[in-house]
Amino acid sequence: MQLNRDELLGAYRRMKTIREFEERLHEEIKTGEIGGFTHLYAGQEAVAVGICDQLTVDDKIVSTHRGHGHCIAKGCDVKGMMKEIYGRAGGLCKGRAGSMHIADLEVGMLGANGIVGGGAPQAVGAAIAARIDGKGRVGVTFSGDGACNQGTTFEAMNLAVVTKVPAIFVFENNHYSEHTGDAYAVGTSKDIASRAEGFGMKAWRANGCDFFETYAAFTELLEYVRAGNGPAAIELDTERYYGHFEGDPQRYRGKGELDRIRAERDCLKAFRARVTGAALLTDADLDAVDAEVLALIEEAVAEARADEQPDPATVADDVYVEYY
Amino acid sequence: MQLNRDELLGAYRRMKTIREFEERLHEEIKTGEIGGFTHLYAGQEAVAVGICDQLTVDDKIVSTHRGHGHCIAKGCDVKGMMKEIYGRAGGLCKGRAGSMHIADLEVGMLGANGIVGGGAPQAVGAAIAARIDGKGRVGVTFSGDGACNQGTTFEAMNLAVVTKVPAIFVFENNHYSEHTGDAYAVGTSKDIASRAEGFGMKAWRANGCDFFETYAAFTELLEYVRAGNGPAAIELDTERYYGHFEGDPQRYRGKGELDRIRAERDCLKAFRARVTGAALLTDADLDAVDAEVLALIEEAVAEARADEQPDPATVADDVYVEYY
Amino acid sequence: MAIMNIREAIVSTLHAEMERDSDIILLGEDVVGGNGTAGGPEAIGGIWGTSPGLWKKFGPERVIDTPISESAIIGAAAGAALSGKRPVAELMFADFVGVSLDQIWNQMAKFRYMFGGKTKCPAVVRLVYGAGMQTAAQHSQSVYAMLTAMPGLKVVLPTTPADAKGLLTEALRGDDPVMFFEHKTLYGVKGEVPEGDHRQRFGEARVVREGGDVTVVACGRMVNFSEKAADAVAKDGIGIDLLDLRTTSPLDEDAILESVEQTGRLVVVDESPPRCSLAADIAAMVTERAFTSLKAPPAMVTAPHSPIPFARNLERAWVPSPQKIEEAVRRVLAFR
Amino acid sequence: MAIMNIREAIVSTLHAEMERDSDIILLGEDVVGGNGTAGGPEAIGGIWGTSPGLWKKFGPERVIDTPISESAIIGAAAGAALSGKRPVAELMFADFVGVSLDQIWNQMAKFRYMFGGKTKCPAVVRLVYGAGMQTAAQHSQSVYAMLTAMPGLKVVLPTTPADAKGLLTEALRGDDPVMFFEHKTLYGVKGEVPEGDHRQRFGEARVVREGGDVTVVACGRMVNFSEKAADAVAKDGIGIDLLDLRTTSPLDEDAILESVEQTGRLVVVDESPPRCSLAADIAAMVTERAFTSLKAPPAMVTAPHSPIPFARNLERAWVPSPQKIEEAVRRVLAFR
Ligand SMILES: Cc1ncc(C[n+]2csc(CCOP(=O)(O)OP(=O)(O)O)c2C)c(N)n1
Ligand SMILES: Cc1ncc(C[n+]2csc(CCOP(=O)(O)OP(=O)(O)O)c2C)c(N)n1
Ligand SMILES: [Mg+2]
Ligand SMILES: [Mg+2]
Repeated sequence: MQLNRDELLGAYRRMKTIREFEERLHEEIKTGEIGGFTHLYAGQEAVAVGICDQLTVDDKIVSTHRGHGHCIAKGCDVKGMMKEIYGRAGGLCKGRAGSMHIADLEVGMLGANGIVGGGAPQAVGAAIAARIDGKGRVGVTFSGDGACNQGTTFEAMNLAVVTKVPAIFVFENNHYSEHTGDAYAVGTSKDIASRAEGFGMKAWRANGCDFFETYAAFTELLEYVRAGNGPAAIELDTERYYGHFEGDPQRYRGKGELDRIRAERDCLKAFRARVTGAALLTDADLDAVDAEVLALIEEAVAEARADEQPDPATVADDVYVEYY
Repeated sequence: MQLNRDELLGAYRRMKTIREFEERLHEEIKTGEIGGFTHLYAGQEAVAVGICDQLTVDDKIVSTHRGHGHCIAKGCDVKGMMKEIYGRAGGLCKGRAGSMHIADLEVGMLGANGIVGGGAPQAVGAAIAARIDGKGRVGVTFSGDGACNQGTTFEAMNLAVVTKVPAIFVFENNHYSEHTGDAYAVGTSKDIASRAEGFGMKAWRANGCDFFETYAAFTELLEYVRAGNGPAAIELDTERYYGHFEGDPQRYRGKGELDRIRAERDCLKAFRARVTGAALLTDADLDAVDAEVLALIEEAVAEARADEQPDPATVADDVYVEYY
Repeated sequence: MAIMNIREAIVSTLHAEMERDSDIILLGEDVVGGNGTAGGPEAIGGIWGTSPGLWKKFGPERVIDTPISESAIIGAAAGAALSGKRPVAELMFADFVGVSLDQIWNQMAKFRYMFGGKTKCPAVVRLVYGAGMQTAAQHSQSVYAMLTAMPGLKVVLPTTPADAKGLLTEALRGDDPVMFFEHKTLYGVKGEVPEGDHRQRFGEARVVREGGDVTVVACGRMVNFSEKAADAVAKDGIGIDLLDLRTTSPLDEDAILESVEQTGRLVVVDESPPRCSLAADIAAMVTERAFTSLKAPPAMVTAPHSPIPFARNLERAWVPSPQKIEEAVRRVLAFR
Repeated sequence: MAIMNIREAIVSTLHAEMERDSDIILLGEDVVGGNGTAGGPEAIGGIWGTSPGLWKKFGPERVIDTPISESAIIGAAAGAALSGKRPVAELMFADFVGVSLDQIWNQMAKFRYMFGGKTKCPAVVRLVYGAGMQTAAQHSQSVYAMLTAMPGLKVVLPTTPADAKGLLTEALRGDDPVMFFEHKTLYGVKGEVPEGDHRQRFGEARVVREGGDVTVVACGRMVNFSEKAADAVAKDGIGIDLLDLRTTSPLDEDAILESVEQTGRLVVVDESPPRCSLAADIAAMVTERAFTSLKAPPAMVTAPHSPIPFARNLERAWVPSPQKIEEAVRRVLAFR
């Protein structure tokens, strides 16, 4: 893998944008202005970016309840997202979606999903469409270690294998589904990916806190799938830095666990160390990105706060394209 | 495995009863007197009997749309079943169930099921109950090669592994789900059992047209599960002699396929050859059983035809135990 | 005009529309049939025979046999629809919404709204429904009320070959998710079908007959049963306005109200248990909007609050019968 | 009498009943919580905090954490119920009936009937439902109408701590499958709860207040909103008969009819879209059975025919408000 300077800067910018988006949301939520459930993606950035950076706008992704990272990585407008989470009229989905249902079909992001496992078959549908279109496009679904226990996820894997479509199953194993550990909830002889193998799918595994490892594994996988070999899966070992949702007291964590994963398993730190170590980028390059990103998030919040609320008279609009 | 004379005769009687029940139904259905869908079990008898003969009444089984064999093997009253299929008042379920929903909880038969995959989680529930009761009982689900693609079946396997309950997954691979072959519809790196292994379950495999092989494999499995080692699975290679349901023209079969499987893969013939060959039973012993069975089925049909129809005034009875 | 039955109308419409629009794809269990067998693809189609020849003509990329995985079937249709295709997903029995409801209700139906009106999900789900073939409790249900209740879905129930063509064409050219119900006892019903392009707008009830004394509203097989009841009371000079809803969502409220304003008497016939039913829906709507026109309380002819039994005579007792419809007509007429 | 909130009433009832009856078991996602983590079991319970201490007291065989597999959860409950246990299965959000409906509708609900009345399925499904917390389209729905429509199920919706105890106790001692709805905004509602054995029969509406001018029928959070409306109109001397249904299946038709026979005016309030709704169900039933008593058409106050939006003000516009109930009351009173 040879990423050029722009690609490296872009990847870093996207990971950093996700991180700061989430860190800032964590603060904003305390103000009480943001309602509903918000599930933060901080910690898992290398997965979303390592994967989406290799996709085109015509490749489709289907996301989860923890979708901000996938959205940003796939190219959703950050300000539109912030407004959406604030429930504003200018939100990416006019305030109807909130954190849990953000979608932007124009960038190939078919939707976050409040139903765990809900997206997996949809990615197979996107892959069915992609195969017909014949341009080597793929349909990607992100699933957590919890979501991999839903019947829909299994059915989707089987359907993808049977139909041999270019569907990709990305398992983000952050080791928790809500308050329960994967050690408890995932019945397996080995890991999640091995269940995909049980369906006859080729599977990759990588350290999801390492951008380069994730990127490289996915490069191989994507080449395999784009070449028409049928579906594939990848399991990424990753970490979430915050609670399941904002408000979670996280008493299930081990002592010092959060400090440890922040210290040892931080994709941003690892990225910086690697690219500066190899003299691909300088600290100054990255600091400049950091500053830009912080400014962007600052603006996004300011604009979201200033944006107007949706018009209540529109509450029942847009249920149908046409309803006679 | 040492089965004594009575056990051998009993096993043969049950297999033969299933076979003749089905062969006769195949004829009866042509009269037009039996409505709805009837899925015949003929050909798969060694599976139902090889397994249920090792269960007690307190062990529970959950069956499928192709349930007659499981019912008979688990001890349901054959005449009550025939009346049920005829939709008569004296049917095992008062004519409400028909072929597809026969149940008899008194013999631990929790129900045939019209929903493919519907029963698997229920067997896990029976196993949860069995573990609490602490008497080494098990919950068994039968699933076809088609049913093994339903999300519920996967969820049930995972739940059983996670909770380590004495649930047993019996996969009857008769190579067809309706008109589609398992070669097409089952995504797998190897076979159905290997998917159970992917969940971390111990799995057995056997020739489901051979009573003795099925019996022996299940003996091992049952010992393992009763000993508290958690769930297990077994895949049985078997054949169905009739169409998916009565009326199916079976154009998906290969040329001569039905003749071949009747000739080469008949559990009754194989049983007879084996026990007479080993001088455990004589042809006369078995012929006597055949005659008894034929008489029983004859009576069952006669009584079913003679039985009265349910009283239409009862159509809405028994929806609740109590509805105020 | 050609004479054909409902099954043929559906098959020929699928052929014609798939030819016209290469975005239309079909998926379901045994929609090809024979895959993975010695007989090979299309050795035999699905059990309802509603997709023959499609695989041969349009190939395996557009006509897709699936494993028994209804959630994945509907979910794949949803994802394909978001990706520019017009999928037709088949549920062999409508009762299987039990294993796939989330993808219908929480996914397909909600995308457009949740995503701020910026997308569409033009998927058609074909559901084979209804009692009358002794298919018992889990294969005989009429789940249209449940889906009618769900914002975002359109619910369609043809009762004639012409409408089967017109409504299916409309479904395939529209941009919203459509639940297309096919009554298993009606596939053989014959009738004239317009040649060429024939679209039947949703939300326009079919006036089956006009009689002026009592308004009878029905859908699906109950339309045919209501005709029998109308014939029976006609002998006594009683005239029925019979409306075949064609679609329950959208609902042709105007046609119903117009008739009730004349007759003052309403009977709603619904092949389903009574609670939160389409019968109640229509009776309540009419009462709210045409209260002063009503000369009698709207009567609801439904099945009892019970699952559907297997035995032939029990099933007959469960399904609303022409006799029960006739009784209801006479009851609302006798009301003073 | 102890003062506690609905959450506490549920937790204490579960503790008491599980102690009394060793056949009661509990299963669901995070009903223990902390399994497979450094914190260990019960490090933290489910997100609604309705099962603390149960695992510690009754052990892992009776209090079972499950993977995210709702079909398997409900199916396991069904199978355990057929095997002599009394399972309580938890759906973290009622919206998840989408991924588990078959086990509720085609399995649990139908066993007794299909099997000829020879069995029972005493399972309780706890469903957390309702809008008001900005949980948006897939986590806010009130699916009670869908389940009320299904023969074989009982549907229960407590609105007070006393009823939470009484109805849950009744559910756990009865022999039929019960859908026990807990409104997510009502957990904190406080009130007096009778000590000791307290069972509340199903099918007996609670008379919240008697006023004689208009009958208002509601359930869940809409009871509280209706009280506000009743307070508002009371200032103008208008008296409301307010009924809290407590259970929608069975339905206390008698209490509703009795009140309507006096008032002649009915408002039904329902936190759900209008089509095939509980509001329609009750309006139609009352019209059919008390037509001559009605002085005005029954009014239905429901949400619009749309999914539930996220934004706070949109969600407020979606949920039937005290104002809308008040308007409906005034409308039916003004009707001539
Ligand atoms: C069908 C369904 N069941 C349960 C939930 C509640 N829920 C939301 S997120 C979650 C845990 C998901 O875990 P995982 O898939 O590992 O994703 P993560 O939260 O770790 O990103 C649960 C149980 C849901 N939203 N949908
Ligand atoms: C959920 C569901 N989907 C589809 C069907 C229709 N159907 C009934 S049996 C069957 C095939 C089942 O195949 P398999 O599990 O191999 O069992 P077999 O018929 O071979 O015994 C299908 C598709 C059903 N009853 N339930
Ligand atoms: Mg996780
Ligand atoms: Mg099979």
